[in-house]
Amino acid sequence: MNITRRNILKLIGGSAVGFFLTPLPYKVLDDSSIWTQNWSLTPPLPQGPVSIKYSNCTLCAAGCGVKAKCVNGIPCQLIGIPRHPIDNGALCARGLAGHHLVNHPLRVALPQKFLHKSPDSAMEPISFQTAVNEIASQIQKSNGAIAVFDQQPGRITSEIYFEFLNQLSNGIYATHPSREDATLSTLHEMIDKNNAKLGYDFENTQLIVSFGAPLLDDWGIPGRMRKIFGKRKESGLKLIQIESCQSRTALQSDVWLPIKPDTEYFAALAIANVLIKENLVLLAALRQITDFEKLKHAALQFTPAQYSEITGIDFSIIRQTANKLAQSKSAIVLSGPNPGAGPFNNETEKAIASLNILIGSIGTDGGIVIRDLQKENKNHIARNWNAIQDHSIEVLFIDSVDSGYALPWNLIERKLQPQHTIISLSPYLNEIAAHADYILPSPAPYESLVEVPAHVTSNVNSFSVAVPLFAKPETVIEPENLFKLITQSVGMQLEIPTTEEAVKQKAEKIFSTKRGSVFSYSDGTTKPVSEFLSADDLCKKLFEGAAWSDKPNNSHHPFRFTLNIAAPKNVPKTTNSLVLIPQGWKVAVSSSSISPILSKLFQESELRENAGTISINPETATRYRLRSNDTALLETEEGKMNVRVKLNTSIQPGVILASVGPALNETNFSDATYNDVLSLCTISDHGTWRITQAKVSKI
Amino acid sequence: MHNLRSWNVENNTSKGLENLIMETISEKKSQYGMMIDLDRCNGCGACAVACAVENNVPPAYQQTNTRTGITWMRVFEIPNDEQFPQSDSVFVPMFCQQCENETPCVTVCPQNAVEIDPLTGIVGQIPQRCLGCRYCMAACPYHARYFNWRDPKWTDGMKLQLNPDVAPRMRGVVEKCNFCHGRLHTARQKAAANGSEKIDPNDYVPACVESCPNKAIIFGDLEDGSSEISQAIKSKNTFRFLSRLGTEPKVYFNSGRAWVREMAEQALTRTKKEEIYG
Amino acid sequence: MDNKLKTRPIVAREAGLMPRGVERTSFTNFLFWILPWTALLCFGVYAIYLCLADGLWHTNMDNRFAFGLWIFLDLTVIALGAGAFFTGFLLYILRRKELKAVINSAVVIGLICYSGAVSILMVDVGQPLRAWFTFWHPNTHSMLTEVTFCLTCYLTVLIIEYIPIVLKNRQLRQIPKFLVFEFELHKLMPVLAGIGTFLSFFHQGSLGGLFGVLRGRPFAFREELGIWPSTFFLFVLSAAAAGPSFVMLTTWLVQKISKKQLVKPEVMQFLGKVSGILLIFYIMLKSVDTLIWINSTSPSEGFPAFEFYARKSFGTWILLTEIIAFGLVPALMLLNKKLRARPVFLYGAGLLVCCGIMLNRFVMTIQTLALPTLPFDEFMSYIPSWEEAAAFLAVIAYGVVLYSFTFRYATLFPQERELQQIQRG
Amino acid sequence: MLKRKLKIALPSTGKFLFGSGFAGMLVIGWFIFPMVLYKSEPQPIQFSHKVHTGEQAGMACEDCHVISDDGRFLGIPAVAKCAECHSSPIGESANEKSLVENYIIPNKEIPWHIYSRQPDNAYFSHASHVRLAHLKCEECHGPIGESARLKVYQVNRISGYSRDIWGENISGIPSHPWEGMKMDRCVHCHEKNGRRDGCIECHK
Repeated sequence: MNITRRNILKLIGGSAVGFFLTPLPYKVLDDSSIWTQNWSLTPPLPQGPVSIKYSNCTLCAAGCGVKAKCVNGIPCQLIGIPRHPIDNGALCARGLAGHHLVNHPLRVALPQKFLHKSPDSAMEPISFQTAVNEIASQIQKSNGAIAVFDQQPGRITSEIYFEFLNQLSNGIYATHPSREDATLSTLHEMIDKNNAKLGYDFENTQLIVSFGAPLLDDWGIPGRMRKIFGKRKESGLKLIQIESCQSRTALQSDVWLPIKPDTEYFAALAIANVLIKENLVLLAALRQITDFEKLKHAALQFTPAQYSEITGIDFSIIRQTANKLAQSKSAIVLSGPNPGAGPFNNETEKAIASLNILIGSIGTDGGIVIRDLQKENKNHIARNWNAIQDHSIEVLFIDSVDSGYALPWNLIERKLQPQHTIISLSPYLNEIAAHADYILPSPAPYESLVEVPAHVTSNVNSFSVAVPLFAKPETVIEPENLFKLITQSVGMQLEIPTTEEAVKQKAEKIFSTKRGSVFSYSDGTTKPVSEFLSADDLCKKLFEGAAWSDKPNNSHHPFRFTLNIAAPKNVPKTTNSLVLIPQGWKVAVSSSSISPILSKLFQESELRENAGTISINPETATRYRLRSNDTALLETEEGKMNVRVKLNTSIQPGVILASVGPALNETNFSDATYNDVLSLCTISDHGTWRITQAKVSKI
Repeated sequence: MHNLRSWNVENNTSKGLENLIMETISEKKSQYGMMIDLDRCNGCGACAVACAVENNVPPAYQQTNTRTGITWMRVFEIPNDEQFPQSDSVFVPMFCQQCENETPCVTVCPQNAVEIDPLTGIVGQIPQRCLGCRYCMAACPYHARYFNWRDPKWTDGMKLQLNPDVAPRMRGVVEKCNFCHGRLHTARQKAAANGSEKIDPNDYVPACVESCPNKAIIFGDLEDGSSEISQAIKSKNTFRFLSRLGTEPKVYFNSGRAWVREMAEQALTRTKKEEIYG
Repeated sequence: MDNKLKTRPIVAREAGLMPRGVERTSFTNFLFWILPWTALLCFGVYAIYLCLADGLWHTNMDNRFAFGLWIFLDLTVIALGAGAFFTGFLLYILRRKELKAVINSAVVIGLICYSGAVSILMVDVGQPLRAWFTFWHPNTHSMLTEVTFCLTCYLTVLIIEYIPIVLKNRQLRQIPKFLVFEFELHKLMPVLAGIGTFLSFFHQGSLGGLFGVLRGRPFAFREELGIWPSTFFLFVLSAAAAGPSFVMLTTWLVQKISKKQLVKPEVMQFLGKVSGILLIFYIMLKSVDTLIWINSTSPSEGFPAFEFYARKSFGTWILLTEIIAFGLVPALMLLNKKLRARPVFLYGAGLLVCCGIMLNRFVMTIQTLALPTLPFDEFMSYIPSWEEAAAFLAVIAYGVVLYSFTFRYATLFPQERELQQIQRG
Repeated sequence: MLKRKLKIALPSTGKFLFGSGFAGMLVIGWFIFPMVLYKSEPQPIQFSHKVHTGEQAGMACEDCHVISDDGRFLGIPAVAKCAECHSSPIGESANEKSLVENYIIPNKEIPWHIYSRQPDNAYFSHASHVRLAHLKCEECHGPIGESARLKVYQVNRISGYSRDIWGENISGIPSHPWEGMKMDRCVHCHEKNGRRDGCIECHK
């Protein structure tokens, strides 16, 4: 048989006919289509039993109840607990994806030491023991202060820091300057009884005058605020927002007073001016104030016209506001830090806080109530960040949790000695941790047992427990164990209870008072504490997922207040230059504290501004020949950076709102770029960075 | 009134599937719909995140932007075009509006990968059938359909945290909101375990509705005259986007603010961000 | 024969493949011509590989511009490739014998356009391996199903039509069975032309319907006539009008590049005349359709039609250009016998017609997608990525390469030999 | 000589080649292709349903393959379920020893290959089919409860799923009513019983 072309063709022809009479082509087609539907480029779904676990969110101090749907015991979805007495079953956008944080791309897997001297600032794995020994020797030979920076005070871990620092001769316990209870703590300083724990009784109030507090943008306990404002039609609650930009809260407020930036102090004095001049100040309140004349002097220093000029608000509107405050059955005046721009200065805080005293809202229903009376004030070395001397800290521990508020590196840097050691306990290589010498990772959220005390702004006492939903990796260390190791290493003894023991003690305390009731997460039932058989029973319930909350405790106490308000020195000059105001969203001011899925808000939609964006009024833009989406150069005395321009008619002309937020994309997860705009801000002596003179120009 | 859908099963007569008798479903149709109170929405983004978590929507790549991202639930902030301080804005969550009539995406799909579910009125997208021609995206006036320009990507740990009730989509296919259909499966399954064909309405609540801290979203069966939603849509402040196209979307919006309702009725004139000539 | 070939030098062997009695440029020249195009083709194939293997994120398309340059390309080349079906229709069905002079060229152009369009479509879809699902689970309501079916069938028809052109090659003709096969195929031609016309009629129309049915895109949406939107018929007519023009234009281009006269001027003028007649009909209908759309269709959907043109880049000029500059003007030029006789006007008009059809397809795709629909939507722009552009150019390069080879080795223009003899004579 | 004879007896070379190509392809397609397409993978341990369901243990399907209260089908039981009876080896077989030593004592799940494993995008509720439609396990899974041995698990090299999804027969025509678990089987049964479901009814 010859191999000819024709023969080969015949063979091929026969094969071709046969081919289509076999299942081969059809089966391959079918299988390949199944393959394209299920290829390995798309991850397989987890297989396994589905279960429900309960815990509490610890991303911020609100500590909302959480129901976790788990597959194979691993949480795959979080949702709030309906009818939860504290948070009303709401979780914020960050909390809804909080279970991703254990797998965050910025997670530090091992203890690391930074080699800052090497050119690329490389990291090197280090064992806990070696790190502890090195840190202990630093502490022993230090001449300066040893400080712990605690962003969420009031936890059991905070107690450990106290104990540790108490044993040192030069320990400093520092807290974040941005505090949601700024007005309450200012009042606390003015009050003669400094053992009172204050809270806002929003549930019964008729009027809230808020100086820039982002009340409806996840301030305090987000679910609580949403519930209160959700029922405003029925309850008659009114909100007056005094803020220089139209924030989400201003949008939802009943009245928005768009004041000029950085004039809140004068706005508060202007209200006091009306209250005093028109005899609207409560007589009873007057008698409680020891230095009323001082306030009167300050408030009457300017004329109505001057106040209008300074604040940019017509005085008649200020008068209306003051009248409403005085006439309202109950009212609260409060301030709140801007998550991006920090707190107000002390004078402003005092002026705002004192309005509450003038209208007599302290200790009344719907005002500022006494949540609890502390037993005694231990002589802790608790210090506000601003009270710390510059260049004094030699060894600084930075606690693992975020306060949820921006933390400019400059703020920390100015307190450090030139030769310093920074130890970050954060489980993430976040923007601050990138400056550390050691990263000794703590457990990530939902990896350890955390107790959840009442929120600082709450009107009732409450308590619940965040039980771990994940197994803790072996390469992390709880702060309590770390500090035990360090104290051993420096030859001290640290006697502190574990969180579990502390929770048991707390449960016993609750059980013994028989106060309040326990809300069970699994079935939504509420059971009075008095019906529990034992403290163990109560404790068990808390571990299973439950929240204890007390009844409102509004005993009225005759307080005396020392306001200590200094009169304003002079009228602030209006300048023609632009002012830069950083703007952020609570908790989402750093890349590490939010799940990558938040890219849906920051990157894949325009709901929240990504880092590196500025928003300006079109009028301002025209003045500087900028257009939407242009790249502009933003310059301040501190430095300059490139930013993307967005136009927004709701922004005050002359104001640049610069977003402080995560730079949510892969490469930027490893760069600490978000802080760039914070590094441009001038940090005032009061520890705030609300206002900076700035320039923009087109590139 | 509508008959309840039920299977009358003749027991023990079956030998093999041939003789198995399942009863024909009577013509009971649900029409799931939604209403969003825009006055309650303050743009917190919880719905968008809850949606992405529920439906295994992957996080963005570095280069992903607002035009290539996948946001089944996307919240827009729409200003009223007044100058500071008269400015006002409204947050509008936009997602598949589940058009009932001449559903634009259903008729165009060349291979039946999109269809209206006959029992629920949900416009279903079957990514396994989709070839990625994107004709449906061109057809959708709400731009509520999203294409997988890339392979979905999660960190290894996050892969174990996927919701087991919703299959992730591969690259090259279109996806969109389906009223959390995975949750309907779960609800039906639960009902079936108790021998019932009828689901408890409380068991079937989409993730955005469940997560909304402001309780701004109402969800339910429009066919059921007693449901909360069929009462709510009767309000005079209720409107739908692009209802003039006649596609009968099943997602309603509500606002007491006149300018918001007027904005929703406007056609193409709101082009402030663009430069218009003539 | 085989042995003979083996012993001859490669250039001579190559010359033996060419049609008898015509002159072709030297092999070296041909190589210089073909190599850059091949390089461009390879570059485009690389871009296509990136899109297929790595994903469509290589393109600049996005969720709003779900279709981009490629769909514009598909619609355009399919419209221009209509010359194949319409010339075939005129020749085989209406018996216009003079068109024999260009039918082969028209078929090759048709094949290039259709195969190019289909291959780009395969890159454009996200899951090409599953594209056959359309045949398995077709949605009969979808215009795209109609397009897919007709396109596939017509591509098959074009391939069958192309085979005899290849088989007529001097060397291949020496194989007797091929000759018989070719002869048999030739008898089939009128049937194929009929089928081709039918299929083309449908898919050109369906491509028009593709956007015309989009109720959600009021800019493109048109009322139905029968079961199709009016764009269905407009697309058929405009493609039929542009096809002969494009055949005429390509023939002219080949004549210029090869520096030879290939077709008698009368044939070209006839093509021009046909194009002109159809175009004037098309322009009339298009104007009527536009008026109906402006006054009835669009307002009834709640969109004042002129607001669609209120954008800087896409103003009313686009409509006027399409209808007057690229429609009425070339139509009148082609219909006037005196003007038609002058090559400047003939080919100039042809060019305008082709530009017109490109503009029309651009408006239907890109402008439709750029326009907002929701009240808070923005007008958007789109610029293709280099991968998209490279793939686009690859189709053109592929066309040039395939056409060049066919021109060199097969008889595309039967009148060429006669005309060259006259020239020499 | 022989050649010549053969030439008369045999068909022409051309026809012969055509025929052999045809036949060769049939052999490849019908017999060799399935062998190449599927890869056999051993189960981690041998398991006899018969021992459990028969007189010896007398268990029902539902004793191990449980539908939970919320309707989820829990599938193959976790090793903890096995441990209820097999905390120590029953009998002396190697399988039994392996079960106890490798899985029960270290409390490790047995990595079974699942014959009926469906793609992630397929949704199937055992609860509605068993509790509402009153289907019996055997109607879809066959008499697996009576099997004394686990059959060889064959995985499709292209699709990655078990041979049992397509069915034993490469032609796709089932030789038993329970063979095959592809979508058309679901559709067939649903249609026959008058259910008019949308795609999302069974896809997730």
